[in-house]
Amino acid sequence: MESKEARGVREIESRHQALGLAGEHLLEMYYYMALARALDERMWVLQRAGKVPFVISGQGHEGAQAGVMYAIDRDLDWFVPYYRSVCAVLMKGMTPRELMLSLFAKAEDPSSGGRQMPGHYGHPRYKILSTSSPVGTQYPHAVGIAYAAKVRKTGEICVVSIGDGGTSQGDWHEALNFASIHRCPVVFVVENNGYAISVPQELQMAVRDIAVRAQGYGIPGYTVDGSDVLAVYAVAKEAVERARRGEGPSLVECKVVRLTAHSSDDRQEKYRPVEELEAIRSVDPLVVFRHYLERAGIMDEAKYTEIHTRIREEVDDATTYAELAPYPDPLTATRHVYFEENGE
Amino acid sequence: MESKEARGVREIESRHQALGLAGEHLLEMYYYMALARALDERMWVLQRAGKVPFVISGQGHEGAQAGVMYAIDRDLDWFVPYYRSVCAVLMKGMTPRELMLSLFAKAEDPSSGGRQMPGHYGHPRYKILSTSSPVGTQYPHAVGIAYAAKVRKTGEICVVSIGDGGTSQGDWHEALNFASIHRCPVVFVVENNGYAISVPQELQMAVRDIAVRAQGYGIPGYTVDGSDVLAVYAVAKEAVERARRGEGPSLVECKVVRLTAHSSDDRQEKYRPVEELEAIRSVDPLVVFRHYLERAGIMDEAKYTEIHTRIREEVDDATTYAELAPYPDPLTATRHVYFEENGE
Amino acid sequence: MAELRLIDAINQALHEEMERDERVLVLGEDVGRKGGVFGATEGLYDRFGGERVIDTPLAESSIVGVAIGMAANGLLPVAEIQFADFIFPAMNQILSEAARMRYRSNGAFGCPLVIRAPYGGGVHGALYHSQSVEAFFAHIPGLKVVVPYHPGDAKGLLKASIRDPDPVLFFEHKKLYRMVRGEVPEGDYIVPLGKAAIRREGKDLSVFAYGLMLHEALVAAEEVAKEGIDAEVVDLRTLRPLDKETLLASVRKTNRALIVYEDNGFLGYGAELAAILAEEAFFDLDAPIMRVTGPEVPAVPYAPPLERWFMPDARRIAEAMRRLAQY
Amino acid sequence: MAELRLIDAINQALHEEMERDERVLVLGEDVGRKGGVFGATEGLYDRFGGERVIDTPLAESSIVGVAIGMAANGLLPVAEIQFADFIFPAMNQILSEAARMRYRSNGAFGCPLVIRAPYGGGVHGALYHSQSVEAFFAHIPGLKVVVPYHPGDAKGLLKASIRDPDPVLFFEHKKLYRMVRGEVPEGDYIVPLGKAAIRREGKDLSVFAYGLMLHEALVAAEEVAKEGIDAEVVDLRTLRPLDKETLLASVRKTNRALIVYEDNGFLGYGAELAAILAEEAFFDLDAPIMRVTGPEVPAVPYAPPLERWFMPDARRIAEAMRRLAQY
Ligand SMILES: Cc1ncc(C[n+]2csc(CCOP(=O)(O)OP(=O)(O)O)c2C)c(N)n1
Ligand SMILES: Cc1ncc(C[n+]2csc(CCOP(=O)(O)OP(=O)(O)O)c2C)c(N)n1
Ligand SMILES: [Mg+2]
Ligand SMILES: [Mg+2]
Repeated sequence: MESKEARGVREIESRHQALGLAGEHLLEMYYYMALARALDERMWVLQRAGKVPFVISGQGHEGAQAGVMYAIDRDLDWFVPYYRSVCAVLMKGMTPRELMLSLFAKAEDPSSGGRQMPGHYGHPRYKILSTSSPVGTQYPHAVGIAYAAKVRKTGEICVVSIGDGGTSQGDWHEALNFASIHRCPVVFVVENNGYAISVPQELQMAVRDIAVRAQGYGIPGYTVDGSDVLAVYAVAKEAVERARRGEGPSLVECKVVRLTAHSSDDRQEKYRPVEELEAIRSVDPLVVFRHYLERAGIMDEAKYTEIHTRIREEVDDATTYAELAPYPDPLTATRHVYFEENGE
Repeated sequence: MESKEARGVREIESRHQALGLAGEHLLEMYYYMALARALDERMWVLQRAGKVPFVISGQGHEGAQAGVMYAIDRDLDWFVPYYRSVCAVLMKGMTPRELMLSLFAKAEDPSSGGRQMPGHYGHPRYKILSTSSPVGTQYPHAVGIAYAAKVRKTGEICVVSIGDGGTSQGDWHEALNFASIHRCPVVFVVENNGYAISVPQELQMAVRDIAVRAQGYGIPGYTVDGSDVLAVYAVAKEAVERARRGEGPSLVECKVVRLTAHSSDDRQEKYRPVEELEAIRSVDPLVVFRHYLERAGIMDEAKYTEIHTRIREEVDDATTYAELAPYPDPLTATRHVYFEENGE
Repeated sequence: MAELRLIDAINQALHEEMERDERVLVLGEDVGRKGGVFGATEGLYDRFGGERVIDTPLAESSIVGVAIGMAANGLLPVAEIQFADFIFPAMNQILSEAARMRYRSNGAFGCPLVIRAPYGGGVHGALYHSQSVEAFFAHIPGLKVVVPYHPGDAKGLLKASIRDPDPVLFFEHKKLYRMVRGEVPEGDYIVPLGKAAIRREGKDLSVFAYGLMLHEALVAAEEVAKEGIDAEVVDLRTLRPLDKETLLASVRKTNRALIVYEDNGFLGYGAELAAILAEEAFFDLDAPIMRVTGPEVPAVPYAPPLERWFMPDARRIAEAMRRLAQY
Repeated sequence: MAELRLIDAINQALHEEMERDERVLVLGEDVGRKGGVFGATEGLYDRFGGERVIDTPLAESSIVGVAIGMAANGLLPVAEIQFADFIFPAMNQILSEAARMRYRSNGAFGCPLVIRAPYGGGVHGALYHSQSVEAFFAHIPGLKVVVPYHPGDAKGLLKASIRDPDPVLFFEHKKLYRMVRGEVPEGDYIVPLGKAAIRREGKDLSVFAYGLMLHEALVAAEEVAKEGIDAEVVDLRTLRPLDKETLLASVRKTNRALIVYEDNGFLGYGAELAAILAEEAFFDLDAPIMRVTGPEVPAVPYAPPLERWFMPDARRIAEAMRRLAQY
């Protein structure tokens, strides 16, 4: 008889293999998740050290983001992020240096040239739309991008992300409605971490699963455990393929955890019970996924060290690079209000 | 053996009796529906005759409105109307004269003193909130009224109406979300006539029944034939009682027909097929209900003549009264921008 | 050259631009089968089909929000807001998104988007179908704001707006749609944004106006001309960016300024004209800067006597001209 | 009398008003358990409970829209918009509904509603957490717009706003929250809306400002005083309705006007002050009306050198005073 352990490995292997994923794919996802986490943690350290005034980030959301982004064509497709999309924008092509340049608000920051707060990603080359702060506005943008893709027959689809609180905005509803009428190739992602700053889900909505709203637009809705990268990938893949086939949008709700305070301006101990803050550590997607990789024999100690050494170097490099980079010159501050004939 | 006809009558009787309604109740509902229709038709005549510049009205919606308004406590409860709520505001207490005064924009118009276009109802005494033109804004208002009723323990509930097009607005979503979280005593009515001016339902939403959206807020949703007054009443009664019991909001979608053009500025022949315009006549709620009353032996020729004679007199009286009434004095036009100490 | 009405000129510009460039697309409530509630998009649906002439859901925020996304991905959307009064649900998308897409991305993303909106009173539209809302938008860096008066301008300005790489709000006065005719060149031409036009040269005083008020100002100018007052009438055409040179040059010539707008006075568009003149042409002024504006109430009331009371008109403008000329 | 910070004065006013009148209720994002992102509603949830201190969904239009309904049915809601930058989703509810409920119903319905919103730059908030948005609202008849500077005022003005039968927008400068202390009388008192305050009497020129800029103007006034320039500094406090008497009286005394605001200049709030002065105090003016404002870009950028570049400050105000005094 097969040992219990061996059977476990087989089950696990069949899980990612059934999804058409090999070990190297999983390692790539893990790498981005761990990179995002490491960058993210460094940002908090820098903020605590007084080197930057503000940080907002995605710790706890990495699994959901990795699962979704792995399901798209990262060169062809569009992504409309939000401020927690650290892992997602890295997968879409942004580099650790680019993220750190934005944290430090340096001239070279490709998202905004140091004009926006950190977390406001954007990059035309990587097809990441520029982000603003008002929650919810990005959802209609994604629909427009998808509509244009359809009219222009580019084959692109568009993925857009938001938090649970963001679903309360009128724009959220209007976007789902518009997209479903015109079968726009868009995947609506909600990263539901149960809080909007301090406001718990029960005060944000009267339902447990946001995905039930999909029915109200005649589109598929999925609720998936955001700590389970493969489960997210499976669901996202379905949604992406549906969009690609021209059948229209889907709504993908990933249940995630917010491991940090909302931002460096927040103190979550004030409104979250200690037990909760302890409990969520156990569903940290990075821990869960690492465990999976180990059990599946994809990652061992050596591999782990190799990946994390590389990440550490990248984060160090990015930090140093960005810290030393120059601030934007005030003389440039009046630029790009309007198109400039000889701009850039 | 009982004749087919007699059996029909018994079935019919049991239908309204099962709802606790007697013949006189049905006659009251019929009266209001017919009064609304007669006033409404007169308004169009006056507009065509060049006596007033504009009319917008509710022909085809009267059954839904009568069914809903009969289910509330018309003295105690609040109503937040929209421009098709002719029958509803009459049932809530407004008089034909008051409606005609607003059509003619006369000083005595209680809704706005001639400041607003016709159809913008409002009356504090009847607990009808003042209406504006931007579609959708009234939904959150109704939630606030209901929230206040709950906090102040007044026992009131609030009914609010909108068209199918209005459900696309962000405010619609935000209102349902807020009300469901706080279990506000509000009944959300949608009078779905399949068009928003020229835009057909298929271009307004990807679902057939708007009521399916209720699930997205964890509240009951009903789709009901708005030409069937008793069916509407039954559903509305349930929703009203639920609200009264403190269990929160419901969504009631009434499928109705728009018998006229959107307004006197519109020509619906341009975008509606002739066959459709003919077909909808057969579900005219007034015709359907009259037929029911006749079969149930509640209304005969004499009763019909009596009611319609009274209505004709009321409409004539209202028309004459309003036509002769004076316009507002321009000297009053600067008043009521802000509260006036010695106002009124 | 054909004598067309404003509405025809706009319709023609839309037809020609959609024909010229397949990236141009029209969206809004009732713009398709119905051809728009004022007929501005008449014929487009039949010509270009539902994919490029979209009857949208009744939701202005998404009309603009979706258009922003379209613009980001290679289209040139022309959104219609059915009445300018209903633009406010889209305020956040216009101000926070369209107007600063370029600035916030340090020039990486643009937002080539036109928002057309019929505005203005005098059409029995009452509180919510009569508003002049240009002041809200002319304040916003990153937007351009255009208000045509002459039909020939309307066509050329709309074409310029559609080809402009930045978001343009294009306000069309409802009463002007079918009121005056003007020469509209056939075929393709552009009236550049950011340039005012002197509609009537004069030496005694300068009147600055746009939209319907420009028309009233011209009528008033002819009236006072009979009394020997020679007014210069400047059609601002583009409210943002403002053609400051023309503004200042005119006042330096006439030494008197009258500013006319239909909106309520307090912080309406003309306040900025007055502020600029009071700072930059102070020593050229021989008289107080005068304004003729709508009254300080929330909007145009419906009853005919109240609507008449609200609307600034040639009579009131002429009176102000006479007072101004007396200094 | 205690020396309090602006934020404490506001918190105190809210506590006292909720204690005084059980119709008063607070709603907004994070105003409950967290006590507001700036702490303005600290302690209210514990004292008055979740029914009167509502942590709302993240949806500004419904925050205001629901509050309007509450006001119609007997409550006195105080809504918080977390940052003034996020008020625009609620623009339609504020402008089309709250501001004209009374006018459109010919006085039958009112809308006793307060909307509090932290505004302003200089706090590393970047494009979307730094805006000055008062110009959009001060233009709207039917609204009142208040911007306190002094903590003592803040308490009295907020109380007056809560008791006012009309909708009041109450803008609080984020940088002032914890920057200056001022005497705040204990217990109940009111500072009436619609009255400016002369913070510094002077005879050479008048400076008009509010919020953080008032502070900068006072610093600048002391600086130029050393050079013999005696500036009068007027704290407008209420932007709508404007205290025109104080404005005009001050300029009639000093014959010189400097207007300061943080928002971008074009059609910012001070444009109206200039327009009024240029019309009604023209012959009292000995010099051009000057403005010191934020630059003409969409909003305050984040990087420290850019943020400093944006913000008008005492130095720039003093420079303008010197130039103005030279005429
Ligand atoms: C329109 C708007 N209102 C308020 C805010 C302030 N704000 C920023 S993030 C946030 C909470 C967002 O919660 P959620 O959508 O659940 O995302 P999460 O941060 O939990 O991932 C709030 C209230 C904002 N940025 N925009
Ligand atoms: C915010 C807003 N946008 C546009 C309009 C113009 N408008 C008035 S009624 C209407 C259609 C409404 O359709 P629906 O909600 O289905 O109601 P119905 O008239 O069919 O009863 C439109 C587009 C408006 N009044 N408000
Ligand atoms: Mg969240
Ligand atoms: Mg309809």
